[in-house]
Amino acid sequence: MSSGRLQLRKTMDKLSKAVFFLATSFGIIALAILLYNIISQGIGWLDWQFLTSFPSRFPEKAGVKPALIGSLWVIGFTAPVAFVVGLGTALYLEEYAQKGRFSRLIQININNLAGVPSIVFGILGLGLFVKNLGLGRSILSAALTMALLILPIIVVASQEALRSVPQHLRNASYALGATKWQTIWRVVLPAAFPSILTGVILAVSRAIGETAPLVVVGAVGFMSFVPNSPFDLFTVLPIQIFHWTARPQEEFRYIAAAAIMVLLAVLFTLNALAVYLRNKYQKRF
Amino acid sequence: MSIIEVTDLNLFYGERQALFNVNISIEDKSITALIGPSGCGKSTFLRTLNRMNDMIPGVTITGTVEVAGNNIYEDNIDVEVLRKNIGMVFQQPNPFPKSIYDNIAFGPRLHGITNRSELDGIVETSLKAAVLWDEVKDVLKKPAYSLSGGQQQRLCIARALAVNPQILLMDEPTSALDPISTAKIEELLVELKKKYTIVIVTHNMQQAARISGVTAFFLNGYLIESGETDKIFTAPNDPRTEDYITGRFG
Amino acid sequence: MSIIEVTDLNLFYGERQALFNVNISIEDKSITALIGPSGCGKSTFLRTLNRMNDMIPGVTITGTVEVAGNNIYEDNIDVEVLRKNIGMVFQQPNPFPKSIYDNIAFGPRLHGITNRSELDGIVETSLKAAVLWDEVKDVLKKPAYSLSGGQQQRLCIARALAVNPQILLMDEPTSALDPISTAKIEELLVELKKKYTIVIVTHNMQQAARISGVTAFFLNGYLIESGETDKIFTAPNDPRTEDYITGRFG
Amino acid sequence: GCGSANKPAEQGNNKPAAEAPKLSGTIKADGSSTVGPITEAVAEEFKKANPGVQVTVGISGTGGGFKKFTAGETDINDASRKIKDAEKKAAEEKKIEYIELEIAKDGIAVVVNKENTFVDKLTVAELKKIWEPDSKVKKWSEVRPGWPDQEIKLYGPGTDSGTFDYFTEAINGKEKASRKDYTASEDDNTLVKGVSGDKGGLGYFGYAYYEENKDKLKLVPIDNGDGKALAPNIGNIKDGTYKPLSRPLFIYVSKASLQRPEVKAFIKFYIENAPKLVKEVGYVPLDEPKYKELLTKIQ
Amino acid sequence: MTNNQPIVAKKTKNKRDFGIRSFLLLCASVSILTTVGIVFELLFETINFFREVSLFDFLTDTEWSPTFQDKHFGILTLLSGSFLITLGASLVALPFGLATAIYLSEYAPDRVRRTIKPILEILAGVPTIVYGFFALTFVTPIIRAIFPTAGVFNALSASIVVGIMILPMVASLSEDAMVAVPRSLRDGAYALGATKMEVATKVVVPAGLSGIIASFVLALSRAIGETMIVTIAAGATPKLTLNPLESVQTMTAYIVQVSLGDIQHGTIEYRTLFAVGMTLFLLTLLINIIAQWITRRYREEY
Ligand SMILES: Nc1ncnc2c1ncn2[C@@H]1O[C@H](COP(=O)(O)OP(=O)(O)OP(=O)(O)O)[C@@H](O)[C@H]1O
Ligand SMILES: Nc1ncnc2c1ncn2[C@@H]1O[C@H](COP(=O)(O)OP(=O)(O)OP(=O)(O)O)[C@@H](O)[C@H]1O
Ligand SMILES: [Mg+2]
Ligand SMILES: [Mg+2]
Ligand SMILES: O=P([O-])([O-])[O-]
Repeated sequence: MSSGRLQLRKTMDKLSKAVFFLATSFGIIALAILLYNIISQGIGWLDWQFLTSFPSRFPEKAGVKPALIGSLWVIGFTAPVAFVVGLGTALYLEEYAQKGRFSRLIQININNLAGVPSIVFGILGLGLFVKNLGLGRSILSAALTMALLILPIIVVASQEALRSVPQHLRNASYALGATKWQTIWRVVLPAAFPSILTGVILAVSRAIGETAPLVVVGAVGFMSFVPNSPFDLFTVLPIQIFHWTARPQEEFRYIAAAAIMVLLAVLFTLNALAVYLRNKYQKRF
Repeated sequence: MSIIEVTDLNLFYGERQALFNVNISIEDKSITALIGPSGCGKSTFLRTLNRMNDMIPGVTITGTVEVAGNNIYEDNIDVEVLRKNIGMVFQQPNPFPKSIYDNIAFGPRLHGITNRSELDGIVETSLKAAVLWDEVKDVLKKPAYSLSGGQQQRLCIARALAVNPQILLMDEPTSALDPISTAKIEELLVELKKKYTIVIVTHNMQQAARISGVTAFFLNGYLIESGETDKIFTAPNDPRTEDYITGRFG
Repeated sequence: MSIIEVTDLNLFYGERQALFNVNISIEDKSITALIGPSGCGKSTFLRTLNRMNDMIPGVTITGTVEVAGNNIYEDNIDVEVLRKNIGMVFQQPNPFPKSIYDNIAFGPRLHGITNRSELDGIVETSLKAAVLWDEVKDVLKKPAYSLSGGQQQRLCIARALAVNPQILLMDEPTSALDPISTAKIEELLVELKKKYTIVIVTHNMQQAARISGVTAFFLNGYLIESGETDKIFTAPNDPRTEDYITGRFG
Repeated sequence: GCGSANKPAEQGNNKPAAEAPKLSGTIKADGSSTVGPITEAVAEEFKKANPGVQVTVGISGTGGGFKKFTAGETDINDASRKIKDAEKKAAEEKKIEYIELEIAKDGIAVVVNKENTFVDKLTVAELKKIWEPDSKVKKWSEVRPGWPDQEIKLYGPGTDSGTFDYFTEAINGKEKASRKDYTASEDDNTLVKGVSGDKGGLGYFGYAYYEENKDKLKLVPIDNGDGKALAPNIGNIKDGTYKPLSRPLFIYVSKASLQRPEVKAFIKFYIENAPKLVKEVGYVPLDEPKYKELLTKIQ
Repeated sequence: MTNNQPIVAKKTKNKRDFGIRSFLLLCASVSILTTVGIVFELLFETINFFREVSLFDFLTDTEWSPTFQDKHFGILTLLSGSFLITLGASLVALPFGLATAIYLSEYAPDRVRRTIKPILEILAGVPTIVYGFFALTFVTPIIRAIFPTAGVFNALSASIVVGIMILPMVASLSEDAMVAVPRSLRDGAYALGATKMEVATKVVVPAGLSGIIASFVLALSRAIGETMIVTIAAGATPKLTLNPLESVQTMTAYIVQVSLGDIQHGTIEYRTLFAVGMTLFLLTLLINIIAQWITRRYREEY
């Protein structure tokens, strides 16, 4: 145990802190550059008129109203459905199911669905919700499709969260005569809640930025009215952004940037509540 | 009258047998001490009495455990009622990551008590019974994790008392406590004995001698012998019991 | 010769003061027992000796702790070296989620030992020293969590011994152990005292009396008195010490 | 010209406005992403005059659009090519009758890097030599003797786009017959980036994308074999003299839908305003008389 | 305070617990039904596809050109693209994500952690098309400055940016797994003289491994499924290559291209989309089965 080795360990320790910090900065810097790019292009175009207008062939008159409202509609259905089904699946697998073939089958399924490209979910949504269930090319079809798409993220994150709740906490609850569900509801879920929320944040983030499956399910590219029921036709922000960036005129790229700012603002607002709750509930054992 | 009657109990962790053919009957309104070297199966046995072993995957059990005349391993037994009436304090303190107050109120709330002043009363009574009230009465809203180890253990005792059980299983409840708190808990147990049946695992021979009416000695998964505490400590039947008890002072 | 010299030590958890003006000097190659009621600051004090309190956010410290003549709270102190040389066993067993073998080998590996047979040797010696070898020698590759509570605690003692420290801090190391294991650990400590300095928190008065040369009594964050164990147990200076010690039997 | 193109648009604006309260309902258009912007522009203007009518424009590509159109899901299909036989059959099976309206023209621009000084024009034969399926051309010198020994880097649209189909048909003589080792991208703006970033670059895409990026690209005049090399512009795309790389854009309207007053009003409005709106979104309108013909076609 | 209820009671039929259990089972079945649905949607046209194209050609041809007149159906080309992108993305996201997680859970003060984590999570919500242009206009020029042979469209740029996109998934979920590691374990290691880095890498990471691996699997799945970034930054050029400086196409990018493009339904080109989708599906299934098998082995051995 030479002091040389100790010196090395100390140096490694110092170095590692720097390395870990730099790695963290990598993500932050990437985000900063991205945001700078977006904001510097879009900021001049983002105003109240932009939020409240319909799309137009004139960039200065164009707005994101139907896309913004469409996105809110879709996510408003997607998030709760995916949350309930995802958490339910995780609870079943971690707390109820026997660790046997059946739960392994579900597990493989979930991991596998995580890797299925989003467009294939679109094809499924088209066949299942639009055609077979007769929901049509509607907000509801889109939301359910999206819910299936983000389900694996929520399930996997929730499973890990449930798994990390120490067994002795469950024991304490059972010993007081709690039923399984009482134990889950009052002890396990509160302790697992922060990490479950991380899954929700990541999943909702994904849902709100997706384009391809919604195109297949039937989001339109242009509409000059706003949907006002879950059975209406709709469009969403990413599709609007996609179409604007494909236009030849440069100005459309700027309003696309402005629309991206709107999308990120929506995302961050939606996440804020989850982040707040996560910070509130997070405890170290 | 015996309230717990264990017959031919065997327990396996997967392939590995941890309890061998245990037979014991436990008197109502008494304190029974379980003693024996580390790893001999005391905690395992204790957990069979309120079916906490159900929680451990791979555990299989043969034989019967009758509580108040019913075999608790029968299929149609309501384990929640069983566990509510058989309180348990674990070897290691395991408070919930909640406030001190919410830890105690947890059980009563489970069983339907929501009235605030009633809860307040239960919290106070239970904390006083576990000799913790004075230390925490001003910080009831603080997280239970900021308590010292011994305080956490007393909190867990208070939590078990708060649901008002009829039988109390305690796995070395005072091993993390100082003598004064220990003495107070012992006093409490002696007091509780009037109404409740208590089964306690302890490594502390004096404790067993001081408070228990019956002592059971475990070794390698076998119940070597059980009987009146006085007798076990002075004239045990089995030489191994004698070895163990005197080993302490040897 | 004193190896640890604590002067005017105050410790705060955030706003709340947990140690008040503690002054004590601890002899080299001796066993010092820390006693006192639950929550009085024994664990807190113990952790100040190897700066484990650094890990808890919001802890502030005033005063000095000198180990072998150096104030360990100075900026340029190498805490890793300090902690390697000052082993610690905690109040609750905390094995790593690794195999038994890897738990023991963890420390030696940290400090550069990679040779397999050398590690094997250390693992065996340490487990033997902690009176655990016979029970686990065939299952060294099994997860440490499958051990009973007492076995886990002995594993943690073995783990601390494996890095060959000069000072050992022990926080109620035997509170989860049965009398036989306890007696063996005590023997071990008496043996170790020849080479090492040991500071031990205990709730067991007899244990303090049996093994320690010096006993220090804490109350509400104050070091009430410290001195030769015989004296503390027979003729303490402070009435509160007397109350506490006799309270045990009162 | 511009002035006259505005006139019908204004008429179109005013007249339905008076009738507006009568019209309501939803009109669904879908199809080509090339034509989509025109239909969107029309829908935008139409809405001002007829707030009661809701128009949606989907952009699932010409083929995707026809799939919905021939299943009776949409009223109008935007198309950057003519309907194909299989699609006709599908429509027949579902008893969907339709009319085809050519509403604009689009040119395909061939461009090279701004720093390319030697390319003055390309003949159709040379383009074919570069792009034909088994083409081995790797260097500019292999295209025309005297050009430098510089590597040629090819950029083109994704193989499922109308532009690709049209270009391969026009240059290589058969739809989708093309060399494969070129750099393809789905997005024309991305192709602009490619050619403008690559000294040896050569690419083709919609004329509008050249218009908007004039400063970054060099337009290549195309020699149709008659010795006259023409660089595309509004004029020669419109009158068809920019050959062979100008293509027609269509909308298909379901006859059944056309029975609905709001659809009829919309299509009428579409044709009347096309001259102005087509230009505004970057394409080339047809000659005035052609639109007159279309108007009679929907009566 | 006496309790005179019978200690042992017969189970009453607990309808609520049964209801909850059934509901949760229903939730869990959704994933199976989804899979069945996907297979069902893909299977029919996949069979039609293989009526026209032999499996042998599909697996051995080195060219992929269903949308050209001269058609080839060598899936290896798209596979190599998917492989390059996923590999590249994991080389970015796994080390950086894990290091970020370690920094946040072990080094960063609580306030910093609470701020940085949600900020990083924004990265997960940036629309992929934005990433695509970011790759093309920001990352690609840097790559071309370093490697002059790199094309305007190249796999490297796309995979780096895909890596950035999935980074928060690794970082956030791994961080959660590490935070859940009990403090007593850290204390145990510190008391043996471990440095912070050693505690992080030798105790915390192994203890949180199951969560960390789960985050890796999710992130890589997302990388495999990513389309838009690849479409924009790596071009749409199927090429059998392992050179990251070349333009490639992935399976998923191809699927999007075809399903959103001007392809006639019912043609062989159209059917490729289902064959590719099915291939990808089976491939990820295979990987998952292997992964599950490995983790099970690993967990048992400990
Ligand atoms: N992390 C912490 N944050 C705040 N207060 C704490 C923390 N740890 C301990 N305390 C408080 O400091 C006091 C001393 O605690 P300590 O753990 O040192 O007691 P102890 O003498 O070891 O008791 P025991 O015998 O029960 O282990 C107690 O009142 C306790 O509640
Ligand atoms: N979950 C488990 N899986 C496998 N073996 C176990 C498990 N729990 C305990 N054991 C084993 O069963 C035996 C009895 O363990 P138990 O915890 O009952 O001992 P104990 O008498 O309570 O010891 P201690 O006094 O140390 O707490 C031990 O050998 C232990 O290793
Ligand atoms: Mg035990
Ligand atoms: Mg303590
Ligand atoms: O979208 P297109 O059919 O015009 O390529």
